Amino acid sequence: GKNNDNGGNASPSAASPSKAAESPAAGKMYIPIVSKGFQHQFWQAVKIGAEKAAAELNVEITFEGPETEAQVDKQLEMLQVALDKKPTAIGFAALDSQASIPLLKKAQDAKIPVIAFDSGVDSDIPLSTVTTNNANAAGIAADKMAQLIGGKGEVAILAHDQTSRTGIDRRDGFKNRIEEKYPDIKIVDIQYGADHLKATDLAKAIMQAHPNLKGIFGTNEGAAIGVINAVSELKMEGKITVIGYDSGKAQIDAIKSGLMAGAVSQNPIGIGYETVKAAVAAAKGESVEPIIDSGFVWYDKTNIDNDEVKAVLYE
Amino acid sequence: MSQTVVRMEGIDKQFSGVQALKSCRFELRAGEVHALVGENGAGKSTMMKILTGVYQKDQGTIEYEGAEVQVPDTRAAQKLGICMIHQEMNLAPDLTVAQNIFIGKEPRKTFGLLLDDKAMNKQASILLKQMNLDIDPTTPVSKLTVAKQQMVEIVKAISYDSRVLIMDEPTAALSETEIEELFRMIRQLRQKGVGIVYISHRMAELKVITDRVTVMRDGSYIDTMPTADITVDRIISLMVGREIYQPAKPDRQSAERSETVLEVRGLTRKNVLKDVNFTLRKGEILGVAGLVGAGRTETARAIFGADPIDSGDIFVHGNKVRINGPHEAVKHGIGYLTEDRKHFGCLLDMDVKTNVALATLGKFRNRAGWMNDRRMAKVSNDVVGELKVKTPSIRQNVRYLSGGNQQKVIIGKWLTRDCDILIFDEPTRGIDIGAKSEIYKLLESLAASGKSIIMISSELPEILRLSHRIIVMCEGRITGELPNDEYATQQRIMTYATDRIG
Amino acid sequence: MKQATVPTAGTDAAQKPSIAFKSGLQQLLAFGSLILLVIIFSVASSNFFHFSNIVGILLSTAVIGVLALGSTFVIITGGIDLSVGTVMTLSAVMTGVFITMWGVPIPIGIIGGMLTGALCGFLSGFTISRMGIPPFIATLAMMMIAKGLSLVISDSKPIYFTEYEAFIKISLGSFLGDLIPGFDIPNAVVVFFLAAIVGSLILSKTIIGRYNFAIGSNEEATRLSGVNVRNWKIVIYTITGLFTGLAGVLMASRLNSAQPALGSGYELEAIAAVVIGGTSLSGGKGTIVGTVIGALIMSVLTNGLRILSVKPEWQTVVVGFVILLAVFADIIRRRKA
Amino acid sequence: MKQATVPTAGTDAAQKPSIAFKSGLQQLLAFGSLILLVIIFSVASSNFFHFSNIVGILLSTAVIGVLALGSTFVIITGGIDLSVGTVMTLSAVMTGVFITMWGVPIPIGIIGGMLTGALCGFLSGFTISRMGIPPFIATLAMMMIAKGLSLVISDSKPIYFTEYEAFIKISLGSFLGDLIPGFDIPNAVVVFFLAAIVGSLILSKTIIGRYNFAIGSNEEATRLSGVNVRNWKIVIYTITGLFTGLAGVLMASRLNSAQPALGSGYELEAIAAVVIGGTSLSGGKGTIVGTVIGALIMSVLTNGLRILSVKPEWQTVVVGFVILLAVFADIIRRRKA
Ligand SMILES: Nc1ncnc2c1ncn2[C@@H]1O[C@H](COP(=O)(O)OP(=O)(O)OP(=O)(O)O)[C@@H](O)[C@H]1O
Ligand SMILES: Nc1ncnc2c1ncn2[C@@H]1O[C@H](COP(=O)(O)OP(=O)(O)OP(=O)(O)O)[C@@H](O)[C@H]1O
Ligand SMILES: [Mg+2]
Ligand SMILES: [Mg+2]
Repeated sequence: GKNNDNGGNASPSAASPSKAAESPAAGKMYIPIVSKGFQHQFWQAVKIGAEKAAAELNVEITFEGPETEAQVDKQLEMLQVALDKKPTAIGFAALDSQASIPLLKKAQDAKIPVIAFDSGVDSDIPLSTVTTNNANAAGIAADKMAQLIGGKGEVAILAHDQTSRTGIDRRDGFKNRIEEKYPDIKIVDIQYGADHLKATDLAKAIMQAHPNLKGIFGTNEGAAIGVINAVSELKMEGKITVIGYDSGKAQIDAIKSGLMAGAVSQNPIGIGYETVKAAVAAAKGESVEPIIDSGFVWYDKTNIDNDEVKAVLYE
Repeated sequence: MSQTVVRMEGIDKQFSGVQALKSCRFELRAGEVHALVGENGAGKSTMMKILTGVYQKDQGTIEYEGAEVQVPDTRAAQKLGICMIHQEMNLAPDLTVAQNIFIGKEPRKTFGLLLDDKAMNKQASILLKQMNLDIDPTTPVSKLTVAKQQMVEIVKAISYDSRVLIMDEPTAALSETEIEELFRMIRQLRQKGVGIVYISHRMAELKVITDRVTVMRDGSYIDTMPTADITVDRIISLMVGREIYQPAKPDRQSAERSETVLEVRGLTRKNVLKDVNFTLRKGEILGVAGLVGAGRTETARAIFGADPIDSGDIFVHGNKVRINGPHEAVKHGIGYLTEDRKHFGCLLDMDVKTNVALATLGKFRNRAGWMNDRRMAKVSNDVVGELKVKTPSIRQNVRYLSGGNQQKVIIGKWLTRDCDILIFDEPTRGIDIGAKSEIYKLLESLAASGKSIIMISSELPEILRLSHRIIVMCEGRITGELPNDEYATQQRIMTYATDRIG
Repeated sequence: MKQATVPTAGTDAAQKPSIAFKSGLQQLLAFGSLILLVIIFSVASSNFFHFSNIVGILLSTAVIGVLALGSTFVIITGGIDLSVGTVMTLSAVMTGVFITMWGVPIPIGIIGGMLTGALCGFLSGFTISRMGIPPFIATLAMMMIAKGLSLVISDSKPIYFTEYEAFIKISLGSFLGDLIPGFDIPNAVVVFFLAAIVGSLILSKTIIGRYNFAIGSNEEATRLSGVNVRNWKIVIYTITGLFTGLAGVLMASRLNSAQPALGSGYELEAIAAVVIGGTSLSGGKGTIVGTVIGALIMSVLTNGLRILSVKPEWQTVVVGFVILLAVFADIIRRRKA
Repeated sequence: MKQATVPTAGTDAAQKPSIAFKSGLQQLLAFGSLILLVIIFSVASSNFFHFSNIVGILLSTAVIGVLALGSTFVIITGGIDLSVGTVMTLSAVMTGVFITMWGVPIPIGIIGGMLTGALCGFLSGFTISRMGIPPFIATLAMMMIAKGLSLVISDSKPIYFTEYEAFIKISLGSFLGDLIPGFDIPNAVVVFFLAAIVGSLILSKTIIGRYNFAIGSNEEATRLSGVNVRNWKIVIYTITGLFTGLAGVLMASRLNSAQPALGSGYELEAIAAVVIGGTSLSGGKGTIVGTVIGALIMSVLTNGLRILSVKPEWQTVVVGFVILLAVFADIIRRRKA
């Protein structure tokens, strides 16, 4: 409802940032956040965090991202538009670490501070990068998997995307950790499921193809839910160890009910919050940390109700 | 005198700038066959489409059985008992005969929820029997010959129990025997008191089947009179408002000794052509007669490479040629004017210039490969002048030309290509008497200038009038060949045309 | 003598049995491809031909299959519906809104979801037949509108049905399994086959189906026969929408949630299934059985390739080739016929 | 008397000037919509009508615009090409392979990328005209095959051109800016307009264009006029492929990388641009100018909505409505004509 008004009578709100740029003291700061997506839960949670910081710091933000994480070009167009709105600062989660560099140079020339989030850019233009190490987090998932299946057996990865940074990092983080540390565990299949429905059918096929499968790692909410659905549809509860990534109501429920052993979650709300906070600081000319680690948690039945875990999870 | 069922008065109709009808009128009595005649574009179809609710009149009144009525759509017309068999084929080819006949009034069962196909097929076969047609009602229409499709349309129209039946050129696709059958049906209906509007360009039919004639010209009503009281020549002059060229029989000797330009040997195509052999000489018009479905079009298409053949040889100027498609046929100097002008003949939405140049576009390129529009315009202007095509300019879309002029444009296309051998498939189908005679003139002058012509026609008078030599086909075979001398009569041709095996 | 007046009667009569045979053959061809695929995969992997995997294939066919059933109708009219993917999602979202937010009883919520689909279909049909917008464009616009609205209405969040156990049963329960122990065919599969039967009845036994073929075969002739083509087209698009809505309900129930960002691209899969099943994109020809088989071919293929652990990028390539082959085989058959 | 024998001559003559006028009006209508959008957005936001934003709009039109140019050709034949999105990607990937892996000189790599697109177009054209597969299906299959192959060839990783500065210049350099200081129009935009001019010349001045319209207007009549329609269709699909390949090169250069997963769904945007530009999906009618305007309308709209910070989900809805409106306006105009 509120944001809607934002779009509806946009002329005043669009006018204010430009004024803000001219005389920061006069109006609110305007910080567009160009994300990797907006439809998925993870990005919605980032948005919540960003909005929270915006409210606290009394700045105005907009949040947008392309439909899929493949649309590098659309994201660049969004970044371009964001720059043309003469913002005070920009938050940017690059889909591709290099493609955006020419535009970021433009931002630099225009003296618009850029804060990178989620994953970095191959450039020193962003004053700060708010991120978690996806590969490390996936490594933790691998350790947990190994522990839960007793250090040997077949496992599979159901990744959410074949080409996006997050998809690759999580897949490879898991895979490399298994290959390095657990010689008796074999990754028998890696498949990619784009949405919840496709992921469900995919996970079922993986389980059919590998009757001895002991565990599956789903690399985002959609993939993890797909695995959970598959396990319950095939009535394999307890026979397959499911490890997920991200949070969301369905995963939290599944962990509570025991369907899922546990999951790694980044702190998307924290990412959004820290990004806006750093952007405001940078705009005010304060110094910001070059890397802000927003952290991640491993959560399972045992710790899901802990406050520090709860703070990271989103429904 | 029987009572008047339909009276249309002061009908005006305008199509985006074209005044198709100008305070036109028409009257139909119960139990009469009323001919509606006029040149192409005179407004006959439009007038009847207004009566059946396809178009809405701009002005005027329609009275039905004495009371003024509005006809907002075809359904309303059907309810009144007015039904029309349209000029263009109006069946759904993927549906069966019965489904087509009963479209819009399907028998239902189970509280009207489900279709009762059994009842439908039964009723359909009764209707077909009544009309003496041996067609299985469950056959898909696409499997029927054109003639039978036409019959099915008639049965469909009759099935509405109409008081008024409009037939827009029902015989255009029929040949003599089918026409006889159609006339039998018409007489049967007339007996029952149905009023029939009969639109046709075939003047000879009027005397045979119609009771009165209404003549239209240029969107206006000219006159109505009893057929018995008037000569065909008078009708024609009312229609066109001028004299018509009546061609004499050709000079048959001229082509006798000239060289053979095309020879066809053993042309065979599964189910449609069986061992077709004939020759064509320089400067000759070879008439091809036969009933509808005899395989004449198939022969032409096979020679032209439009359809693949199973076996047989074609010799052009004595050389054996292999023709794998129309693009190869034209290389050997063969041109083909299709029987279906609108669908296969011209690009309706493109202008005269493009249509004339279509077969020869490659010639209109300059060295850089650019199209030379000026030369194209010049050539098509020449064609328009030479063939007397009535068009405001060569930029006019062919859609807006009358049928005869469309046909001339297509002829112009092949003349531009400079083909030695021209195959004309029903060159005068749906063309008014004035345009017809001009096309006859054209064919004769083409032959005189050394072109060789195969002319397929279902109108025997036309064949007899123009051909030097006649071949007759039946069921995919050539059943007879005769020189067009005093012994060549309609009777003899019909004997060959019905010369079936067994 | 009769022979003389009806010249080709002989050939027509002779053709008839062969037509019936051919139409059998058509089903046989697609069905044959399906069997062939099943055999190939069964030989290639011992894990393929298992009850649970077959059930899995059937279940994965259900949603896309119901979409394809709906698409069959518009495709037979010679039209197309590009919006089925996102309208399915919108229907799922609306089902979620009805049941979880408005708290209506589940059956009414389901009907509401289906009617959402029907409404979208109605609107597409309206723009097509009343405003004269070509189906491709009208449904492309509807696709975008439905996509956006799904996100707007759900506030870009999934709507969960966790508290509505009964709703989940619609897809994943098995009343057949309750009747016959061990025969655990999920309800979604049963619903799919029931929908196919209903669709088949509509197409072959009702006036809607008759006009559907008539319009696809020759729209102008149908109109001139006094059929209100414009209205019937709206009806037909509405039916497609109704099936699409059903697919949305099935999907929501299967995922236990309405996922607002899902559905783009499903329309092409549905159309592919319809065409593989022998329905012609130019209209006038098609069967529901064909579509069912087409949808099964698609999901057997996807499942089989996954069971064989073919790399996903190669899976796409193989599916592309199979679509080409299937349609080409159909064309060859027709050319011969 | 002449009046009587040449009934429609007078009226036709009267029509003629109005026809010419109308054809002007057609361009005017689409162009008018474009201007209207620009005015609306300029009024609504002070950030819209700035040089850098206008350049941004032009730049974002370039890739999709070139795709749309290519699509115009097949659409005028009455066909469709659903593969342009993924073939564009495949061309980008192949450009990357040629330049960065095989180390061929940049210009040759670019030609290689364009020829990749042309080859895909050729294959689509071949399956359509030789195997008789409907364009929708043939190009759907090509879409999947190209999508899979892009991933296979690139090993699912972007291919970077970082070491090839000159390559990036193709899109983002500005030789106009070098000539006229301050006039920094990126080369991609110039390439787009050049491509439009070339396309327009092909369509209006060469025999390919003539056959293109003739086939779209009445394929069978064209064939029966002795035109080798099958071969010309292959040529036309190949041209579409060539433009698609060019779009791929532009995309790669703009992103400084070949992104192998990009491109799905772009075909629909391209088709929408073509149709908004007044080209008819049923073939025989269309202009390149229209397509350019259509593509600009699409990107002005997207950009404007973003400038106004309209929520992305509402953006989709609005674009859907605008497509409907634009096509409807065109239909109304034609009906009046
Ligand atoms: N739908 C239409 N739109 C525009 N003009 C039309 C339309 N239908 C008919 N006309 C025009 O109206 C006039 C009368 O056409 P109509 O079809 O009634 O002629 P007709 O007498 O039936 O000719 P024919 O003998 O060739 O069938 C012609 O000039 C024709 O071009
Ligand atoms: N589509 C078809 N399917 C099956 N048989 C066909 C088909 N078209 C034509 N035929 C058959 O081919 C034979 C020859 O038809 P063709 O059209 O060549 O006849 P024609 O003598 O040219 O008649 P017309 O006067 O209609 O041109 C007929 O027996 C007809 O039944
Ligand atoms: Mg007429
Ligand atoms: Mg014929």
